[in-house]
Amino acid sequence: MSENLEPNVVAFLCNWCSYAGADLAGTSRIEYPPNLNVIRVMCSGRVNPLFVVNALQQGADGVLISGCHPGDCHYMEGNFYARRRFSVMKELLEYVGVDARRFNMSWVSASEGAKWKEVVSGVVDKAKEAGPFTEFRRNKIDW
Amino acid sequence: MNNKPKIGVYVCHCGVNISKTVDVNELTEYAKQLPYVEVARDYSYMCSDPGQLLIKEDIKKNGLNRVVVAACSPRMHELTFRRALAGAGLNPYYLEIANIREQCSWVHKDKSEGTAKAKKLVSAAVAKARLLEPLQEKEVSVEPATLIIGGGIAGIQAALDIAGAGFKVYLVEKTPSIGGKMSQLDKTFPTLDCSACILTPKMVDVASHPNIELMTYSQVEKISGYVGNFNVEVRKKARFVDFEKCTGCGVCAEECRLAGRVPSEFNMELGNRSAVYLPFPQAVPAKYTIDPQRCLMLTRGKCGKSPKCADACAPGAIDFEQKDEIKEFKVGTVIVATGFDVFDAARKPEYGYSDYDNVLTGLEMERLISASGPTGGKIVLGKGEGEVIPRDIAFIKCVGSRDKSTGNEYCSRVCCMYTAKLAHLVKEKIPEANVKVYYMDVRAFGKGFEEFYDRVRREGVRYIRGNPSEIFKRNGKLVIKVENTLNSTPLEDEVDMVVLAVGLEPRKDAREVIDLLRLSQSSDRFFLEAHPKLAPVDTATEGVFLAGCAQGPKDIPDTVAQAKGAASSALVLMASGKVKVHAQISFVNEATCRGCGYCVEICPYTAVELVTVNKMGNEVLVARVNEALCKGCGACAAGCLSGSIQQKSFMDSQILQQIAVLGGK
Amino acid sequence: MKINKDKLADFIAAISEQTVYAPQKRGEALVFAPVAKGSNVNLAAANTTIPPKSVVFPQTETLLRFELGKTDLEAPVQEGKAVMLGVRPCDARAMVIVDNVFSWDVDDPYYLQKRADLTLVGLACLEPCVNCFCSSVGGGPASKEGLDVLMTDLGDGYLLEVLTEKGQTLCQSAEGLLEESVKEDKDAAEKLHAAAVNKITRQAPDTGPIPAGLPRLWEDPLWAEVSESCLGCGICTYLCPTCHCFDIQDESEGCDSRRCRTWDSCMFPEYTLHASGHNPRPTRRERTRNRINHKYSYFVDKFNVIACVGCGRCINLCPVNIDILNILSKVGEAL
Amino acid sequence: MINLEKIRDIAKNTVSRDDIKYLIGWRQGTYGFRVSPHFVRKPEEAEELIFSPLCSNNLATYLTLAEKRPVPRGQQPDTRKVAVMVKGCDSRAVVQQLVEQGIERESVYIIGCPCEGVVDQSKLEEKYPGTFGQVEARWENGKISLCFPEGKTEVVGEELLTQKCLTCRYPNPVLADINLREEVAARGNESFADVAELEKKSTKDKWSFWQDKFSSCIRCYSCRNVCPMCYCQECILDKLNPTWVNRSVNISENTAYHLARAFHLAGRCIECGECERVCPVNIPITKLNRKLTKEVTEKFGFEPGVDVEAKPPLVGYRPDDKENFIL
Repeated sequence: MSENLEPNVVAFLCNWCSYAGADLAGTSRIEYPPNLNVIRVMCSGRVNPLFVVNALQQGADGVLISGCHPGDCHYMEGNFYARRRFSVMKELLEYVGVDARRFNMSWVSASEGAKWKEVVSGVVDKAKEAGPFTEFRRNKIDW
Repeated sequence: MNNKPKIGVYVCHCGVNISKTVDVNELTEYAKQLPYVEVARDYSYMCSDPGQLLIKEDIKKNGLNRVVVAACSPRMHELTFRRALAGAGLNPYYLEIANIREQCSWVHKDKSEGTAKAKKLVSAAVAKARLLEPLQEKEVSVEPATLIIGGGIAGIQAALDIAGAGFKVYLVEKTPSIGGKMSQLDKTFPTLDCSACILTPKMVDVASHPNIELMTYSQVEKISGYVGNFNVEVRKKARFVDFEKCTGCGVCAEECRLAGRVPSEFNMELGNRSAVYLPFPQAVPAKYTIDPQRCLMLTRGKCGKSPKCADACAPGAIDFEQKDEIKEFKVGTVIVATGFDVFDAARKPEYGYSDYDNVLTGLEMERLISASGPTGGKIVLGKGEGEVIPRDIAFIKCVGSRDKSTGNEYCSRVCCMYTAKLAHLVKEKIPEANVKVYYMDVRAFGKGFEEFYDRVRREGVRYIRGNPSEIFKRNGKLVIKVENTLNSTPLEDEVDMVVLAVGLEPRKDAREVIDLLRLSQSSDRFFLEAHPKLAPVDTATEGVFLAGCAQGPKDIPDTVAQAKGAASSALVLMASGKVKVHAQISFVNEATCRGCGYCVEICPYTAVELVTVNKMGNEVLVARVNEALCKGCGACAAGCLSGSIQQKSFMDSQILQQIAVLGGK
Repeated sequence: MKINKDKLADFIAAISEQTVYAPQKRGEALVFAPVAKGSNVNLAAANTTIPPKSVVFPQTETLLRFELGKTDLEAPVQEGKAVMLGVRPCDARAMVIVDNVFSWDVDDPYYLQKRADLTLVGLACLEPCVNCFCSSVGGGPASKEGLDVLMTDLGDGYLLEVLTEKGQTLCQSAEGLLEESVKEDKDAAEKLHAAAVNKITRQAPDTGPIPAGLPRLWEDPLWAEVSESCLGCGICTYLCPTCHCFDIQDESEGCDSRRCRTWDSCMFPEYTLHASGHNPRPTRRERTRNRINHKYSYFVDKFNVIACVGCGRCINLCPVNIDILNILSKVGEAL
Repeated sequence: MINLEKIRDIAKNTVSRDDIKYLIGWRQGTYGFRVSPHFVRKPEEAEELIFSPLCSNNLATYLTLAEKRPVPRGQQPDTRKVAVMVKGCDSRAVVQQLVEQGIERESVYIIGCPCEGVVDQSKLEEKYPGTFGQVEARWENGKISLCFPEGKTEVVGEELLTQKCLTCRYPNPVLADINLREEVAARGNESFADVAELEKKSTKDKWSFWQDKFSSCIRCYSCRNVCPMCYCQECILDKLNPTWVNRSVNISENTAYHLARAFHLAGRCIECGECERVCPVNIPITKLNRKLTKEVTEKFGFEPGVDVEAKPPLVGYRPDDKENFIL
């Protein structure tokens, strides 16, 4: 596992802005690294902060949450709740010694295919710098 | 029913769109050995009929109870495949889509990488599919009525179409008259027919149509509810003129003490009106309105001995006591046709719009040229004695368009042609005038546009390629500093008059509409359509449609076309009379709910409430979801500490399965 | 035999072809952990926070390995000789008591294999702690039950009493380091043992009538009384050397899966929660009652021994001072 | 000055009322310095009540811990009030429980106990090992005097107080129906110095610090069960479908457990410190909770358990919340 230097990033995207933005990047054939896999939710407000803990525990080297720009949430407020929850979760993670580069949050709108590429590349690079996050992985040692 | 998962996986080649970067055979073989996968097939176009037939047959033959389609974005074909499932008698929500096109094959080059990622996406989809549950789509009835916000040509056209189809229309216009910007234009390009002549009949039709309730000088205050059942509150501002009694004779305006002393918005403040006024002669409704900011009675409480308008009004329509009224009604659909603002030329100080009277905007020029305008159609500078006819007239294009410095990167699409039109009209009225047009590019893309552009040049209008850097005054004349980029010579042209071809901008009050209807904006700040190609008049909010420049700059024919599009989209809903509401909504496990009310606080739609239930003889609070109001955002689910409130199709259990696969190496 | 304290490290080294477990710090807790280079063994401190049962009955143990969607299984029974150094007599007795459970109807290979592989080197308690009451539940600070060797701290060194074959073989493997003990050492040890017994401050009430009597107190108000302040946490049971309840769970990562057993506690509501939602032990009252009954009645009926060795852990660490001796005396009064 | 007579009289009057189910207070424990919760139903039981520097237990926990037994058909549930003795910190728990509707105001009778700080059990037992006989303690002008059964009296100072008491800003209950003594002066003010200190460490050091602590966790859930804010019918961490944290006990699951536990207390922890006190393996749990308290205080200007009307920070938002952490 750990010798795999290609980072693995799990991303949670809201259906209306960020997922659409990622689709747009696809439609516009904008190339970016394949190390990031997307889970589609209806709203960034749906993303339970414990998902992040779980993703890291499952073996993700980095996590990204992306939603609509403030004020653009399809559900009006979802991304505001997400912003609060994750501003706290981020602090908690860093406090227990999880490398800050492993947790990321972004606003990507349906029209920002190019920005999506920037975000992905950035997040993947950071995860790469931080290195494989083996310490927290559900270890099979006692298996 | 025995619900042990029997999953079918269907890998789409999408021609070569997917297969060129993803080894579809390898992917299919991989899918075959995933747990609970019964069959896995690949096909050139899954969305095609034969593709869908594959799925349907497998469902029937192999008794599949879950389907995973590895193809394009769910935003593209989720519905298509749901229908396929339903067609084969399987609940449409037993479908999970792995997006291996937009987010895999189209964004990666290396085939092995692409294939590897596709495998992960598919196996995550399979993992989630295992836990999918059947959902019921509820239907709600659609109120057979439409609210149209904005009474410009877009709103008018949409209103006429919908009313013509026999449905009720509430047309709400902010200003005292419908007609919008089009009513201010003189002629229309490229055909040069008179704007008023083609618009007025439509305005009259609107006023007289039995199905249309016209609310001018009114504003939408509140819209609640959901598709098919919007509750609308409209504020009808006090006109201080009794709508029924007013005959539109106009005596009041003549008598008004401020007659000719109030700048007229319609004439771009080049001309004046009274405090009690009709915006323009052909205004609809032909009912007078008292301007509360100007009227002496309303501002100071007295107007001479007694207000002359009131004295003069035979039917006694003047009523200074009139109050705003709130009108509430229910509609099934909404069309947003709020139009645009013209770019404020003062934001390009280098062009001296705020410094020099003889620097005008396009729309001001329209009024100047218009026979119904302040000068009766004479192109003149100055007033009375000082009145002179300009000889050298310059047009500057792309003012506030295609210009990062103003934040407007987009092309306003009409300026090229209205410049050509105005140039032509100038030539027509002042044949000896020499007219120059300073341009970056000429975009004459529409029907008859290029021909018209040629014609105008043949008429002697000179096109100079260059973006003026500055306009200043030198001994009474305006000097345009510009570089002719075709022969790269710097010029300082002296002219009498400059017309700035200002672009189109989102309305300043767009925010109000956004908050009203939860619309979103595209990067150009115009309202965002649901899909740029396939749903250009729909919005993210079901039952709400866009028409005209509210969605982006357009000329009249495009606006009318889009208005008709919006009208037909609204009609589709109203004609069918019912619409399916979200199935992927939240639900509460009352057994574990602790009734803390966090979800109630969080829900943006007040769809969750706390109710008292009896648990084994004890009265306890639990949350409950109103299914009609829930929009399925899931914010409550993420906020619930005990995981007692969940969102169907996006349950913790399902998402955790995806995480397990995508997180794992 | 005896060994000088400064030889202890060499002794451990000498027997280290076996895994040697000894009290060490993990976090803030004292636990039995395998001795590795540089780990500092602490025999001096009082009893370990977590009882040595964790070595033969780990808190988490894999029973089966399998792959999702496949049918072949693997049952990994861990083998390998091990020595437990410095285990207290009460905890050693506890193991003997728990042995009953894992062998009475079917033999539990996971547990029994580890037990068979394990040599217990005990250390007599010369400084019993406040809540020790081993002497009143059939044990004692120098009880030999279940031990293969008993060590007694004589200050400069330890006296080693070899009690079994296993103990014998163990000592042989470290012969060079051991010296013959003399009579004085034995006498000194005897004295210390006797002194230790007198240092024990707390006594359980006469346990004689309790096993038979408890069932009669089924509906007695005392249970509500003693359980009212209970938080329903797992401290008393997890840290009890004789508590042996476990839960079996399947865990998977992607397709790799395992069936594992983990410690469970009868003080948790989930412990008896039925799938139907019905819970035969709905409140902490029933759970506390069960805990006492199990130790002092059911177990005695079945194996004729009290499932409590008086180590005092549950008293020391109960956050709300629920004191098993207090409960027992209430039981005594009620009978 | 504590007047036990007065306290007991108040208790007696309270439990004699028809609308009071029972009163929760403290009594001397079974040995040494221990104190245990005391449920008073009859006036005579009030005689055992104490209030002293040894009364660490946050009794507000029992308001939400109380099991709702099934009510047989035809019978009415007992809706009488529960009277509870609360110190300053404990009272904040009651407030937060009210905010979350875990309890109703009319279902509790709050007896406020202005508190000069409680003693750290472990520090005491370290200082006086092997103390078996019941020790009584009382506050004496800023110091604490301990009376041992054999008659000996010892006076100790602040060094024996728990950490939370040294920085306590709410020694007096923020909400009470009756106070059983005059108000006392606040001892410290919150600086989160301990948190800041840990924050300064390198990522690596922070990780190894916490991993070392979490490694010894046996998941007895005492930290959760003792918490007055943890009263879900079924804790999400006990759920099996879905399973957020595996039952298996290893460093990874333990870390996940403590992260989830701490996060769920963000903006809700009222710093009574019970979680840390009860931990059998001495994990510095409040260090985690206080970090989150620090964040909600600094980011959202929110302080849990002081205002019954206040909306918990994570179920609200301000459009202009800081988002400097967003890419």
